[in-house]
Amino acid sequence: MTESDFGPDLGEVFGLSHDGHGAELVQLLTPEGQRLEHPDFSFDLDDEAIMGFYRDLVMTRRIDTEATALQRQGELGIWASLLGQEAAQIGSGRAMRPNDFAFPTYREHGVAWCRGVEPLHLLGLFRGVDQGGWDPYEHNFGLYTIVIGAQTLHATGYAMGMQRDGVVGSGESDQDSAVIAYFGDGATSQGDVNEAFIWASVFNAPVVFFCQNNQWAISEPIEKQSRIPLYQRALGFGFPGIRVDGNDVLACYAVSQAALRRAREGSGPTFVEAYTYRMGAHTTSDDPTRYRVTEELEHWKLKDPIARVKAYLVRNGVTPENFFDSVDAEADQIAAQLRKGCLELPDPSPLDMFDQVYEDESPELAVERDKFAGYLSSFEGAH
Amino acid sequence: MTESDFGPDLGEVFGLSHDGHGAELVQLLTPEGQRLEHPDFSFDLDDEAIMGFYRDLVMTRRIDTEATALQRQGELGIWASLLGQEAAQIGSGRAMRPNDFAFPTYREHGVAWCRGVEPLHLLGLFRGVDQGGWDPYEHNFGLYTIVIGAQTLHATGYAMGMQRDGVVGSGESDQDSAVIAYFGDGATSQGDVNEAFIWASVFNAPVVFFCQNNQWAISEPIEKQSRIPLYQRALGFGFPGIRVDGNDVLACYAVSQAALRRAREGSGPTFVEAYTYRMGAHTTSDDPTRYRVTEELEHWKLKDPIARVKAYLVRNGVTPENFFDSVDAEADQIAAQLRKGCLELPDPSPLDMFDQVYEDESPELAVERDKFAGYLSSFEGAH
Amino acid sequence: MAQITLAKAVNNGLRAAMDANPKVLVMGEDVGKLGGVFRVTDGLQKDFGEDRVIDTPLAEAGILGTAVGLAMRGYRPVCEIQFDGFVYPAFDQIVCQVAKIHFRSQGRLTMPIVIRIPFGGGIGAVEHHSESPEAYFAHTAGLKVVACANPIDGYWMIQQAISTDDPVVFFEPKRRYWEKAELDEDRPPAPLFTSRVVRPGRDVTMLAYGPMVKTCLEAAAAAAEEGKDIEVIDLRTLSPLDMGPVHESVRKTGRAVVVHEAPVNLGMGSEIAARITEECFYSLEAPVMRVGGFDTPYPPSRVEEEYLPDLDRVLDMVDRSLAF
Amino acid sequence: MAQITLAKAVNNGLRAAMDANPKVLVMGEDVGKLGGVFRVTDGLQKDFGEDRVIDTPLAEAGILGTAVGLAMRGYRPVCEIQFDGFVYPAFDQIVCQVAKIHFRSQGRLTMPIVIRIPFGGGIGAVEHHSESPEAYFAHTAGLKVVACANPIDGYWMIQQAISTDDPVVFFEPKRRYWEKAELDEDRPPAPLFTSRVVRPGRDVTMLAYGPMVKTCLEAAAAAAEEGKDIEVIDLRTLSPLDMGPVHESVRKTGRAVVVHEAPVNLGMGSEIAARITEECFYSLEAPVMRVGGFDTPYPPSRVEEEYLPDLDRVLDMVDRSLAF
Ligand SMILES: Cc1ncc(C[n+]2csc(CCOP(=O)(O)OP(=O)(O)O)c2C)c(N)n1
Ligand SMILES: Cc1ncc(C[n+]2csc(CCOP(=O)(O)OP(=O)(O)O)c2C)c(N)n1
Ligand SMILES: [Mg+2]
Ligand SMILES: [Mg+2]
Repeated sequence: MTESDFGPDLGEVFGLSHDGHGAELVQLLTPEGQRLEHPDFSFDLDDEAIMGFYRDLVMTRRIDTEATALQRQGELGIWASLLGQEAAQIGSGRAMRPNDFAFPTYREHGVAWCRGVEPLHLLGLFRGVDQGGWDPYEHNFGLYTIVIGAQTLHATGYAMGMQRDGVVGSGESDQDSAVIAYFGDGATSQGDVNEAFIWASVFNAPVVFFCQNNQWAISEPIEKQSRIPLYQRALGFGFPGIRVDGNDVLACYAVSQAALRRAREGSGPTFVEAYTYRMGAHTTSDDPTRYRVTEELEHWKLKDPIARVKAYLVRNGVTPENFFDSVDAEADQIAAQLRKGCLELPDPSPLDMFDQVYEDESPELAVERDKFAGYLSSFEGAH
Repeated sequence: MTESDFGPDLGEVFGLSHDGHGAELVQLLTPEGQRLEHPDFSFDLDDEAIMGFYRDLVMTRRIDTEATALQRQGELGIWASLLGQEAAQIGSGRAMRPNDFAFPTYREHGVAWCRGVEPLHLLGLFRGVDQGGWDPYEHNFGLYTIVIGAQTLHATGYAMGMQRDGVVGSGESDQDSAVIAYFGDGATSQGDVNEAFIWASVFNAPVVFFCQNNQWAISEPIEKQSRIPLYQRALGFGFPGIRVDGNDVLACYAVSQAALRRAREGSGPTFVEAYTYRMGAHTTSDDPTRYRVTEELEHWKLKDPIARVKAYLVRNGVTPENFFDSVDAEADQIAAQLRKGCLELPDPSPLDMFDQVYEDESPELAVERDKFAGYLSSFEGAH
Repeated sequence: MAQITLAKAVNNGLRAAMDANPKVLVMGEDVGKLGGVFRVTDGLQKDFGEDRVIDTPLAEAGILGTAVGLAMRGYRPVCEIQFDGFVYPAFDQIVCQVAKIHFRSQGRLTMPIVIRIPFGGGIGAVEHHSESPEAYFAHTAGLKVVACANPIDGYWMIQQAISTDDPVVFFEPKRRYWEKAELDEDRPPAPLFTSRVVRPGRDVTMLAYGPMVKTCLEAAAAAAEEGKDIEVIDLRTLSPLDMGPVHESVRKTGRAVVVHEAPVNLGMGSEIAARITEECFYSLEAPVMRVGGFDTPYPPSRVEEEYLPDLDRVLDMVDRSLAF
Repeated sequence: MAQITLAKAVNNGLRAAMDANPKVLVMGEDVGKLGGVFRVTDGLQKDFGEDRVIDTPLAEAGILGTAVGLAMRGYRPVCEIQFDGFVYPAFDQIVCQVAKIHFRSQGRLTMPIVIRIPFGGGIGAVEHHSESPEAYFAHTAGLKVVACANPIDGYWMIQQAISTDDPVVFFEPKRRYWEKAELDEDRPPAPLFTSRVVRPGRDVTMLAYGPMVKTCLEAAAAAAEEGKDIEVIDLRTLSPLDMGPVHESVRKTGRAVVVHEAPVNLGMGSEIAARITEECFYSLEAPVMRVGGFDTPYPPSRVEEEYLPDLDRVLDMVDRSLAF
C-alpha cells in the first residue's frame, strides 16, 4: 500500500477515528493476579464470588479437556475446544440473569455451564446423536449455531420480542431482560452479523453483541477480517463498542454486566470485544502448526485466564483449607461422569428423523417413514 | 426508549463517536449561488468548467423528464427518476477519469451521461427490450444493477483486479485507476454492502463508495436504516467517511476527486455520503403522497442543484450571450432525439433469449430453441 | 356479496389473522405506511401499530433472521418479500435456519413463520420482478410451500398458513392481484394442504398452481369447443404435494400436462411427472408433458409473452399428449 | 504411474490451470497457508503468492460478489466454498449475478467463475457439512453444474471447468477425497459436459454422479453375483444433462434407477426420470425409480448410514424395478 503524501491527513479530514477512544483494554485483574481499578467499570462482588468464578473456570476447562480426550478416543466425531476463552465465557455468562437469553456459536461451553446446561448435553452434537440436546427455554440458552453469524440476527429478533413483551426499560428492573449474542472475530465479516448491528441500532434492541476475538478464524488471523480493532465496528452503527481483556474474568463480568444493564434499561445494543486467544486448534480436526507459530501460544500462556485468578486467591489467602484440591477433585468427578454419560448416550432411532421435521406431520413424510420402516423390518428375517 | 441514568455517559465510555468529526456538510456553492471555500476541499476548475457542469445538469434533467413523459405515455414500463440528484451524479461522474470504472444502481442516469453512454441506451431496460443496452467496457460504466447492493461487491472485486493489474499506486498517475460504487441510503442495510466495506478495507482496494442519501428507500425514511449519519458507517470499518452537499455539484466534484485520487494512489477506500433528496417518486409506479409530506419537498426545492449553479453564473456574469437559452435548446433537441429513438427501439426476437444465456452454447438449450422456433413457425401458415 | 380482488382478499386475511392473534406480526420493506408495493398490507400499520406491522431495514436476510428470533420468543411473523427475485439474500436463513430449527431442536422450537412472496411474470416488469422460485423451496425439507390462485383461496389460505406451526412459503400470483371474485366468508375453506379439481374432464388432466390456473381454465374452455374434455387441477400445495386427486384423475384420463411459469428443468413439473409415472404407470397413454418457462433467465418484458406458457402453448401440449 | 487421491488430483488440476493461465485465481476461506480444510489448495499460495491464492474474509456472498468483479476485470476466479452447507449466503450473488450477467449483458460480459463445493455426507460430520445442494444450481439457468466421481475426472474436469467461459458449479464428493486411482496425464480426457457408461449391462440402467457412482458400481458387482447385469452411467454433468447415453441405455434395458444423496423430492432424479419417460416411453418396462436421501434435513451423523442410499437400498430398488 503506497501512502499518498496527503492520504493520511485526508484520512483525518474524512473523519477516520484514530483517537482510540476506549482503545486500551479494560482490565481488572492482571496476569499476575493483581486487582486493578477502572474509572468506568468496577467489579462489585466479593472474594466468595471470585472463588465461585474460579470453580466455574476450572470445571469448564476440565469438561473441555475431557471432551477433547473423548474425541481422540473416537467417542466424539469432532470437538471445538474453548481452551483459553474460559474467562470471556464465565465472566459474561455469570453477568446474565435468569430471564436474559443467550445465543451461542458452537464453542460456548463455558456459557452453557453458567446457564445450567448439563455438560453431557453438549456432547450429543459432537458425537452425532443429536444436533442440540437441551431445551433452549429451560436454560434461556439457544442451540449451538454452526452457520457463522446466523444467530446474531436470531438474537436481535428475540430482543425485539422482549421489547414487544414490555420487559425492556419497564422500570421494574427485576423483570427487565436482555439478550446476549456470541460470535467470533471471523463472524464479524458476515453480512448477517452486520445486518444484526443495523437492526439492533435502528430498533434500539436490548442485545449485547459479545465477540470473542480469539485472534483466529480457523487459519486466518484477525487481519483478514478487519484492519482496525473490532470493537470500533460499533462506531459505524451508532452504538457503543468496548474492548475488554477476555482472559480477565472480573473485567468480562463487569463489562458484560454494564452492557446487559444498559440493554435491559432500554438504552440499546452494545458491542463487547473480548480480546482473547484460541489456545488450542480450531477443532480437533484442525492442525494449527500449518499456519501459526508456537511463540504466539507461549506468549498467551502467560495470560492464562485461570492462573491469574488462582494467583489472586493465593496472594490474598482468602480461600479455605484445600479449596484448590477440592475444586480439582470435583472437576475430575464431573469429568468422569461426563465420560460415563457419553459412552452411554443412546444412538437416535432412524425413524425419529421423519417425525422431527415438522410440527404438523406431512402425510408425504409419513408415507416415506412407513415405507422405510417396512424396508428395515424386511432385514429382520434376513439373518 | 428510556434513557438509563448512566446510559448516555456509558455511551461515551464505550467510545461512541459524538465528535461529529467531519459532521458538517462539505459545501462549496450555496443554494443562493455563493461560492464558499473549504479548508480541505477546494474546487480547482474555472468558470468554463462550471458552465460545462451546468450543461450536464440541464441535459440530465431534461433526459429524465422526457423519460418520465415517455413512461406516462406508455412507451416505458417504468422509469426511475433522478430528479434532485443531478449534482451528486454529475459532480462525481465528472471527477472520474476515463480508466476509472463506475458501478451504478438503476438511477445513475447522470453518471451515465458523464461516461458517454448514449441516453437512448438507458431506456432499453425500462422499455423492456433489453436488460442493459450498452457495452460496459466501452464506457467503463457497468450495467444497471437492480438487486440492492450487489454491485458494491462487484466494484470491490473489480478494484482488486486493478490492484493485480498494477494500476493502483504505481506512481504513474496517468495509468492509476479506481472504481466508484454507487448505492443508496437504503442499500447501506444490505449485508452485501457491508461485506464490500470489509473487503475493500482489508485489501485496501481502490474503491470510492458513493452513497446518494436521498432520504428515502421507497417509502422508508433514512431513520429506518441508520440512527447516525451514514458517512459515519465508514468509521466502523477503518476507512474515511465524509458527508458532502449532494445538491452542490462543485462540492461533489471536489470531494469525489479527492477520494478517487486517494484510491488511485493506493490509499484505499473512502465512503462519500452525498446528502441529497429524491424530488420525485421512487419510480413512476410509486405514490409518495402515501408516506411523505409536501413541506419536505418544498424545503428541498430551495436547494435545487441546478438553480444554484445558474445563480452563480448569472451573478458573476461569466456566461456568453444567450448561453442559457442555447443550453435549453440543446436539451430540447436531445429530448426529441431520445423520444424518436425510443419509439423506434426494436423489440428483441424471442429466439435471442436462448442464445444469450451461455458463452458456450448448451446443447440442451439449442434443442429447446429449435423446438420453439418450430412451434412459432407452425403459426405462420395459420392465417 | 361484494366482488373482491386477490390483493384485497389477502389483505383481509392478514387483518383477520392479526385480529385473531396478537402474536401475529407483519414485517418487511414498505409494508407500513405504503401498505406494500402491491398494497397487500394496506392499512394494517394504521390499525395495528408499528410494533406489529414493522417497516424493516432494507435487508432480506435480516427480515428472516430476526423473524426466527421473534418466533422463538413466541411471535408469528408474516414476512413480506417485496418481489420473487429478492428472496435470495434470505436464502441462507430460510434453508439453514427457518427450515431446520424444528428438526435441530427435536421439536422443542417451532417456526410459525409465513414468507409471503408475490411471484411470477406477465406484468411487464424489469429484471428480478417476474420470477418463479418455488422449486428451490419445495426441494427444501422443513418448509411447506403453497400457492394461491384466486381471491377466495387468498383470503383463507393466508390465514391457514399463519395458523400453521411450521414455516410456510406463501406464493401469491402477482399478475392476478387485481382479479376479482365473490368471497363468501361463511363458506368454510378446504384444508390448506390439499389440491382441488377446479374443472372436471375426461380426456386430459391439466395440473397448475398460482397464475397458471386461470390460463389452464381458459385453455380447457377453448379445448372444449374442439370437443376436448380437459380436467384442471389446482395443486394449491407444492410441499407437501397432495397427489391423491392427481393420481385419481390421471388414472381416469391417462394423460397429464403440468403447467408452470418456472423453467421446466427441475421445476415442479419434473417431480409431479416422476410421481405420476411411479403411481399411474399402466394408466398412462402418454408421458406426462411439461409446459413452462424456458431454461433461461427471465427475459426482457417485451418477450415475456413468448417466454411464458400461454393458451396456445398449453393447448399445443395437450394435442401432443392426445396424439402421442 | 503413481496412485493419486481425489484431493491431490484436484490440487494438481488447479496447479496446472494456474500454471497455464496467470489470470486464474483461487479464493476462499483458509485456502492459503492451510491449503483448505481438505488440503485441496495445499501449496498453491506458497507457489503462486497471496495475490493469486486469496484467503478471504469470512463471508461467502463477499467471495462470489468480488469474484464477479474480478471476472469483469478479466480474471478467472476459482472460489472454494468450504462445505456444501455454507454456499447459501452466496446464493443471491450466484443466482442473480453470476448466473445472469452474461444474459443481462447480451454476452458482452462473461463470467468464467468456478465454484468448488465439497459435497455429500458419509464422513460423520456435524450439521451443514454433509449436504447435496446440486439441484438448486441445476434449476438455475445460466449456471453449468458438474460433479466428479474419481481422481482422474477430478484432475481433468477442474481444468476443463476453469477454461469454460461460463460459470461452473463444481461438486467434489468429499467422502471420496482420499480414494486413489492411477492418473495417466497423457491420456486425453473426455469432454466436460458428457456422461459416461462406467459399467456396461443389459438388465437395468443405474444413473449416478459424485459419491454414488462408487456405491452403484459396488451394487452392480453384488447384483452380478445374483446374475443381474446392471449398466452404470456416471452422469458427470448435471446441467446441461447429457441424456444421449442415458436414453440409449434405457432403450436397451427398459429399466432405470437414479441414485443420489440429495433428498428425492425435486432432486436431480425427478428431472432425469421425467426426461427418460418423455424420450423412452415405449421402452420402459417399469417407471424410473429413484433412490436418494429422505425428505428431511440431513440427520445427526449416527444415523447418516440409514439416511444415505447404500448398497442394500440401491439393490432393493433394482429388485423393485425388475419385479415391476
Ligand atoms: C457461513 C459459514 N461459512 C463457513 C463456515 C466454516 N467455519 C466454521 S468455523 C469457521 C471460523 C470461525 O471463526 P470465528 O468466527 O473467529 O470463530 P472461532 O471459531 O474462532 O470461535 C469457519 C470458516 C461456517 N461454519 N459457516
Ligand atoms: C435485494 C432487494 N430487495 C428489495 C428490492 C426492491 N427495491 C427496489 S429499490 C428499493 C429501495 C432502494 O432505496 P435506496 O437504496 O435508498 O436507493 P434509491 O431508490 O433511494 O435510489 C427497494 C426496496 C430490490 N431491488 N433488491
Ligand atoms: Mg476466532
Ligand atoms: Mg434512497
